[in-house]
Amino acid sequence: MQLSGRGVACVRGGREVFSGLDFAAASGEAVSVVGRNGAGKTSLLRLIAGLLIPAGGTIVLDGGDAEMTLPEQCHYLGHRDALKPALSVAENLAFWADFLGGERFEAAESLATVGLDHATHLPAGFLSAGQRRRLSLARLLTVRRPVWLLDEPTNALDVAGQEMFGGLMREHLSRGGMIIAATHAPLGIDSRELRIGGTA
Amino acid sequence: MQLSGRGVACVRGGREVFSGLDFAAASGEAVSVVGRNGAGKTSLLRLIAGLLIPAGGTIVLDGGDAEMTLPEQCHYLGHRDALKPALSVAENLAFWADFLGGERFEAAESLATVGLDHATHLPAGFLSAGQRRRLSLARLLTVRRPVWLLDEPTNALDVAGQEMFGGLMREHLSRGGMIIAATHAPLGIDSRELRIGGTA
Amino acid sequence: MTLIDLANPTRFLALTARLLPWLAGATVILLAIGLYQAALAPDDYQQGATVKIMFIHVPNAWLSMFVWGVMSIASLGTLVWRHPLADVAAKAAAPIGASFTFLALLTGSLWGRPMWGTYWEWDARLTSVLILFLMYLGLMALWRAVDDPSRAARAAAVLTLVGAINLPIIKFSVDWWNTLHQPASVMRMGGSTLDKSFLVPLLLMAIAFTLLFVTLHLAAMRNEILRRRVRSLQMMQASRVAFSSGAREDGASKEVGAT
Amino acid sequence: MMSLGPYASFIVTSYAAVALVVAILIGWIALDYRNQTERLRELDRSGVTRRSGRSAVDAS
Amino acid sequence: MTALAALIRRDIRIALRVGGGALIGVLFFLTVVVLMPFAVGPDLALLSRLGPAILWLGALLASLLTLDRLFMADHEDGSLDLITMSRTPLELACAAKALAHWLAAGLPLIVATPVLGLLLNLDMVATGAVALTLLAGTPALTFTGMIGAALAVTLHRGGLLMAVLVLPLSIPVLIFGVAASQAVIVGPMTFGAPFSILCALSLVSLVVGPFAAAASLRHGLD
Amino acid sequence: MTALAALIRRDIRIALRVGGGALIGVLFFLTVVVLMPFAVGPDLALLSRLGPAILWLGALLASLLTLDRLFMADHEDGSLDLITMSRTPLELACAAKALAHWLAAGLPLIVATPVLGLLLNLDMVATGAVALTLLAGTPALTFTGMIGAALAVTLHRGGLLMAVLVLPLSIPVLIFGVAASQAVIVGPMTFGAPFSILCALSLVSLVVGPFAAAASLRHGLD
Ligand code: HEM
Ligand SMILES: Nc1ncnc2c1ncn2[C@@H]1O[C@H](COP(=O)(O)OP(=O)(O)OP(=O)(O)O)[C@@H](O)[C@H]1O
Ligand SMILES: Nc1ncnc2c1ncn2[C@@H]1O[C@H](COP(=O)(O)OP(=O)(O)OP(=O)(O)O)[C@@H](O)[C@H]1O
Ligand SMILES: [Mg+2]
Ligand SMILES: [Mg+2]
Repeated sequence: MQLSGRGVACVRGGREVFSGLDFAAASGEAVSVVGRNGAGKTSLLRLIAGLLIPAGGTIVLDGGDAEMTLPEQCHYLGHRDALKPALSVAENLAFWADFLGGERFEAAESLATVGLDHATHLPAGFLSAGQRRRLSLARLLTVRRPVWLLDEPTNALDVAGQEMFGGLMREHLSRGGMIIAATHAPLGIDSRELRIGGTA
Repeated sequence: MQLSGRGVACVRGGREVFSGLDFAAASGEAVSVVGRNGAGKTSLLRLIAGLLIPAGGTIVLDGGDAEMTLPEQCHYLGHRDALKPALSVAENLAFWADFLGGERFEAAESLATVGLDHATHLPAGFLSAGQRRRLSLARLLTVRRPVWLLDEPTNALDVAGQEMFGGLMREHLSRGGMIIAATHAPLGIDSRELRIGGTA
Repeated sequence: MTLIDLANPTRFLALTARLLPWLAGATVILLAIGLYQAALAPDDYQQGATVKIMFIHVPNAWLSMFVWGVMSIASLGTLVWRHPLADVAAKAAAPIGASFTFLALLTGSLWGRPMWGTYWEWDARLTSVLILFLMYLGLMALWRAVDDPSRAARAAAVLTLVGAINLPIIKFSVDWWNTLHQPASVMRMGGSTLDKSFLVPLLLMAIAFTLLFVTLHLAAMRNEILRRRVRSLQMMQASRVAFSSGAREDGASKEVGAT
Repeated sequence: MMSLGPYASFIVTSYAAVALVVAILIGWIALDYRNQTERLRELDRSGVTRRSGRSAVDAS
Repeated sequence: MTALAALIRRDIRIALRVGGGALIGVLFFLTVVVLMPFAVGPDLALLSRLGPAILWLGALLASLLTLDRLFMADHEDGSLDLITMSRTPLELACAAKALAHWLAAGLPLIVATPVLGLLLNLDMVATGAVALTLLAGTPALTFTGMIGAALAVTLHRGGLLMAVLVLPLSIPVLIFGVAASQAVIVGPMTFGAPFSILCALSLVSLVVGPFAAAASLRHGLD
Repeated sequence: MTALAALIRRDIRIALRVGGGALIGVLFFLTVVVLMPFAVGPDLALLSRLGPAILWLGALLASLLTLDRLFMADHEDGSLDLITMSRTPLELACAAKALAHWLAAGLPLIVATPVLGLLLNLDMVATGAVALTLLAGTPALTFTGMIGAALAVTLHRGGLLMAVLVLPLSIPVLIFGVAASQAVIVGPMTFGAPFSILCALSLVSLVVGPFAAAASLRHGLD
């Protein structure tokens, strides 16, 4: 499985963010997207996720499930965590598991993995910043997708949480998954660096 | 000037988060609040800012402006950045400067300091995560307040931004200011550690 | 001359600059002939001299629908073919179409007073035209409210296409519901029932107003293209100021405007 | 002079209204054109050029 | 299918929790119905004549008041991103959301109509007719309103602009809904003609709404 | 003072940009006025009798449609935290926000009344009377509605619940507003009595509204 972009260009709000960007990632490989604030890291992840339309170039996934589009094979973990404060932790997770469909894992187990098993029945609105992030991570575990697109995933995680997350990423890669992560902090795993917009 | 809390207790959503917490910070001193996810770091900052009411104990600022309450002498920089996407960067900053009042600095200069002078007339909705964070920092510079309450302030900042921010904090301390920051990452300045809820 | 050639705004400006005087001339001449013929037309045995209102009411009413039709096609151009001039065309047409609709409503109610004894009646034809007018206004409001033209264009296109459902309702409302308004007599299956002495000036006026629309539309499109050029140049100027202050080391904000 | 019958005022009003609205449309479009070209010329004077390198006012 | 069912279940659950449950919906209509006599004046004959209009306005209001957040809330918390990316076609997801909205906001009104009819001095037959027209017509209000909700997200605009764009589309629904109910109450028209048009409008909006909303969301990606 | 002025300026600016300008407000009322005859039936005499009620309902609608986001938006983006912490008393800040809301959503209606009056077949005097009552009464709608908006934030609830809380409070305003306008149009009551009650209601709400809203926001801190 190989994800590759050729000459990708991005325009937002009528202004060109970057252009002529080439990148590639293979199964079991992590790419960390780096660059200064406003360079276009988030934009690149959203382009891959199909949430922005490229102003030029192409992004293709070779060797994935031929029946599915690229976005359908991606998990996108952005700044906004897609949680409903009125629903409980378990309900939030169960909804995404049902809605996203496909191969899936025990929700209760994923909650235990990310250390939220004591909060299963709390409303998501009661969670602290780091706990919300952990709940988002549980979504990645419950529904299997080969490509993970992570936007500053370690934000708000405590030290133990970052270690736990490092373990999850390594496991995902070892199963043949692929990770594209935009970060300013070290990711905690071996990764290839993709720099956008010159040195910071 | 001395900020001190005695036996502070916090209850959220009917559950006790922490209790019997003592802390103190003096002029020119930075305290970094640490603890695992959900320990109550954000809650403590909100207690100091008067945005939560303590379930027990007292928090007082000695030697500040006697005419003003503690929250009125604080800057609070939380996860939510108090920016209106429909207004331009300059309008957002100008509003907070006018509304918060008191001693203040050239808005344009603060924008230049945080590296946003090229984006003055962009709507705030166009900014990237790090750019929004920088705009929030500009608010701290434009309006002078002795106490800074910062919740994971380096989130989303790039490496250059973190350095810039370290400089700003050092300058604030050297002018006799005080910083209470909740963080998981090192703050980049000398600081006293206040641990909540046991070791992570 | 193909649609592809027109895709280049600069070429479009050049072409229309040459075309516009001729169009304007033709409009004026036809309008003059039409008005003259209308003045010569005899009084109707039922409606008396008020039938003269027909010569402006009907062309305006037709155009109010025609313009929305043009906008709908332009909207398809925006959404499906992403033709660069499509949203310019749609945006420029809206105020003109709204004016025609307003005039159809106004002349209609001025005609209604002597004919039906009332300026306004909530019947299907009148109501559906009023809805058309409100939708024109809504579209114009949408264009004004959103400063990013491409974003506004796509939203407006969706709304225009949805609103196009109103067109057949206007057209056939007189057949589907028995209303005060008269049924179609010119554009109907099986030929016109109108007398020639009315038909000729009416058709002349209709053609004249259509030409008027084409002229105004092309001119308004030119303005719109220029407005976008101004906008993108101003944004370029803004970012150039930023470069000179040394905030950015690379050209991270190249402008990508309409032209 | 043709006779317009008892409803002359209605007929005249409708023709006048059409003339007025069309005049306003034409006036607005002409004014808009003047404004835009003026702003383009100003931008040109301040040295902003289009990417194609042509002059900003190069409308044709 | 499970995906759509999950979406509908979630949206209803949130609507009931955040909106305060179906009871609030009924309470809202009750307030509107109680309000009208004050606005119009306490004339019972006039009131029963206006009865269907008042109930229909209540329905329109309820959908306007809640619809503009239909997609906005999902957009703001990032759910919409995941919904767009998912295997479920966006059109179906939009339809599911609208259906959930109708179940949570439209259905309670219809259930409450008999009670409200009493307050408005409507007899049994008239109440039944109004309830039937509401059942046939409120889906059209929701499904056309959805277009406005999608535009609100695309344009980053809300409030009155949305109402201005949506209201013209809902006028026909209102006309025929009220006309059909009036036909039963005062005659002389038949109930059938406007009612079948109402049903036709609902059917058209069931198709056009999701497509237009999905198109608008897709083209407004950002 | 500069603080309050800044708050008012900001809120108006956002309302105009996001809502699409004051013109949208007028367009909204136009649509509501156009809508009513459909609901009520095309009877000109009835319409002109209902005219004031329709205009008042339009005003109520516009405030309901926009009010529930009054504090919610500031709460969601964290602005409300900073406003609460600031030196400006929360009561004054609330009043300033309500004033800005009234300027952006209430005033356009009053300005547009003459045009709308024409459509509703109202004569000059009646139109003037309605405009006057709206001028005196719409502040009361905004300032009582504000209490509901504050409760919506405190309770983390929105939508219909808000409307249910606010509507009963606005009923008296509506009654006396319509009564005063009707007095001018059909008699036999005098204009003065209901009008002065309307003014009194507005004055009371100008005081009670900000205090109640601020109290609710303070107790809802979280
Ligand atoms: C505000 C009121 C009115 C509106 C909105 C209105 C609207 C329209 C529209 C949209 C059409 C074009 C329909 C089509 O192409 O099939 C039309 C045509 C026409 N209208 Fe009106 N109308 C109004 C009042 C009147 C009145 C009062 C009269 C005369 C008694 C009248 C006479 C006609 C005639 C003769 C046609 C041409 C029909 C044909 O030959 O197809 N209209 N009107
Ligand atoms: N709005 C709320 N209502 C009820 N309980 C809450 C609320 N916000 C947080 N809590 C609870 O209070 C506790 C402390 O939360 P807080 O946000 O202070 O943690 P934190 O130390 O900042 O964590 P993090 O490192 O994840 O930011 C958590 O257990 C959380 O579940
Ligand atoms: N919604 C938007 N509309 C218009 N322009 C935008 C929008 N979002 C971002 N931009 C612009 O696009 C550029 C890239 O933004 P992006 O969010 O991709 O940056 P980033 O690399 O993720 O930055 P950060 O490190 O701050 O997260 C920025 O210059 C920003 O101003
Ligand atoms: Mg980013
Ligand atoms: Mg926290």
